[in-house]
Amino acid sequence: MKTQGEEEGIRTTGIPSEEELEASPGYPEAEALRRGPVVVIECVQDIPCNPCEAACPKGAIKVGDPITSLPIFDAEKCNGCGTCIPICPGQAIFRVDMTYSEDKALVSFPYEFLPLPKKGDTVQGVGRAGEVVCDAVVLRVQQPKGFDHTAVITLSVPKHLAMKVRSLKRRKASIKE
Amino acid sequence: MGKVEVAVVGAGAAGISASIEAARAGAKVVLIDENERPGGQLFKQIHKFFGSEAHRAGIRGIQIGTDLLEQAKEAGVQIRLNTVVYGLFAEKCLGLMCGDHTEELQADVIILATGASEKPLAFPGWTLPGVMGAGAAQTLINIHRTLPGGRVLMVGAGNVGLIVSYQLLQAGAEVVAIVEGLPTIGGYGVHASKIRRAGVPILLSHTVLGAEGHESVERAVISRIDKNWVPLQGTEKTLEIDTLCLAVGLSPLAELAWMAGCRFIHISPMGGWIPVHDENMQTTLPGIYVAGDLTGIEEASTAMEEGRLAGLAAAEALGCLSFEEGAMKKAEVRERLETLRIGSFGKGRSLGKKQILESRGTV
Amino acid sequence: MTDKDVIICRCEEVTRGEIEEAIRLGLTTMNEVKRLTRAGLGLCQGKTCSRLVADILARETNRPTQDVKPSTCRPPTRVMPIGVLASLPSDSD
Amino acid sequence: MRVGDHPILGKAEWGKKVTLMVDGHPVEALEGEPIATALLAAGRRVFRYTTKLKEPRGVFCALGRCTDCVMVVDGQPNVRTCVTPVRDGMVIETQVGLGQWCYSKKTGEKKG
Repeated sequence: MKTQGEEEGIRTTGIPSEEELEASPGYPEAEALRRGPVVVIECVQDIPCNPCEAACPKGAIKVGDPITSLPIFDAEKCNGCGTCIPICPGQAIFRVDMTYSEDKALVSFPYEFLPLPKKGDTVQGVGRAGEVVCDAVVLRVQQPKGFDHTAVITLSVPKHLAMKVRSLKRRKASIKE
Repeated sequence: MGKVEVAVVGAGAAGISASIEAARAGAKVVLIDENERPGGQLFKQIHKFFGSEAHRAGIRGIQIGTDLLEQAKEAGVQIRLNTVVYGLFAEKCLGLMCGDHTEELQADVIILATGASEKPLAFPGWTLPGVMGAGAAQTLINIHRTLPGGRVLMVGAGNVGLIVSYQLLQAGAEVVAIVEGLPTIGGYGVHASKIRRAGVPILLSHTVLGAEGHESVERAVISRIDKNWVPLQGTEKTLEIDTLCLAVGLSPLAELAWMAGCRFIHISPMGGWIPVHDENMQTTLPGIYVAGDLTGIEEASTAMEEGRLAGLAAAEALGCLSFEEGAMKKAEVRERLETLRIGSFGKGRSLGKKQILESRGTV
Repeated sequence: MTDKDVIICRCEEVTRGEIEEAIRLGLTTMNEVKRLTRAGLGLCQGKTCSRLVADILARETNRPTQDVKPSTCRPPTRVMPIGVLASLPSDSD
Repeated sequence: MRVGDHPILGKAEWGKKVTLMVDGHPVEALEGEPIATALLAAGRRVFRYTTKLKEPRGVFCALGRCTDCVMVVDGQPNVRTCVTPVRDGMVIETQVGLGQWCYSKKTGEKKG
């Protein structure tokens, strides 16, 4: 067991730290982000898990052997299709498109709460700690059968917040009988 | 007295898997469960599982449960529900109770897959209605679609506490906070990240001092603790809640194995007392096998593989599988089991399992 | 409410204080604690409290938890109506 | 509160409605569900009062093990409500202490 002096990071906050993300082979380089839509894999622990590897039609994600290895992301091969997003059991894969417009970027993430937002809604984008980061417009809500009830939501957010926004603020569900 | 080749006790992840393998090999299998529905905890697991394709990663537990039951049916497993195994007696004889009716069932091989139960945590007010096991809340929301309350405090940041918190949010409740006595999150970070994004704070080095309320829980007092678990004065906080869930660990449910006279070993990180077993999942009593959480707390994926291993070994012992066939199939399962026990999360379990196998050789 | 008043056995409403007091009389096993305090002798037969009692017993007698053996496991494993119990064969060989 | 719609499980397909008599008042329940969830959905938390301290108790394990949720059902005390399915017309009473064996309100016959 680690001691109380442990550095801030996923084991002490539930949020991967900047250092952990930078050190993760699934986290794309800034250069790759500038080129077009790519996925951002925020997987920083050695969990025995590899469905992302098989899910990628481009072979851009490699876990290999042992299965606890962190996924290695090859931005050259990634076309930003996002097939891996709903597959990840840890919901740790996102997609960022920095090239969307002059001042806006797109952020896509898995979402499993009701009510689902609708295309065109203005919602609050939240960061990794659930903190409200900005207003954002819902550009797409994908939930085909193959996603098995995990929706993938795409928001347009101010470009400088693209690496901060990772979900949207849950609205109080009205899901009584 | 009824007779059967293989009696499997507990129709959860391990028990169904064991039944499938034994029945596929040609054994006559009866799978017994005290509940109205089979599946054990699988149908509460509405999240996608980790692992590899062979472990059915990316598929929700509820789907895996449905598929397993289908396979069991195809394999010819006889499932007896609403049936309590009230005792395990000499000559591998099980005492069964179904409603007001009792009977005895004698088996050539018994596979115990009775799972685990939630560990309690005693504090002032823990007997108030509204204080319950996290597993209880999970059963209520995911099986019976009924919320036990609207504002929940979760105690424990292991995988159970994290997953059930997330599922409470999905069912429409608010989770006020997760408190955890340890200075680190025990469960997978990705589970913690999901609920942090959903706005739930995780308070480490915190404990619940008490639950208060008139006829049911209305408040909980929490406090920071030092590394000796002593509450730090002045750090108390009162949270308005109506439900307090305990997710402070599981312990193996081993009553039948104790009753039978199996030898046990105590391994704290695996949940406490565990029936000693060999690499075929056979206990110290010939013909009595164990699988799943009863053999040390792990997860559904490992329970399924252990079940398969026990089922194959049972079939082999009955002569339904040749030595070569048995050896080959068991090796495949063991390899899959191994991969689930590597990495920093699996290390402790891997060591625990080794300790169990080693103690098998010593008397 | 003090720590001593915390209920340990939910069925028989036995407190931590009562269990500790019993142990101070010299009890060392789960079976003894059960018989003297009734902790674990209620409707659920110790399913919830036995771990808590074992922890208290270990701590009060300065032993590691693994030195405290659980109390004897006897049938039935679940609540059984007395009528059903009475209908069982008298000798289960 | 019932979970009518769910992001993963979809819309609930509720069973047929039945009526329980709980401490003399009708309570709606859904066929096939355990007594305990019907009571929780109706907003009830207290299922019994203990023998010594007369403390309220409710659902704790929801698995039929802890016996905290027992009530007097059709005249029979100590019935685990979390694993006992509802039946139309079932007579359920808050259990006080060890409960009392009663005559069945349904059949008029002595229970047990």
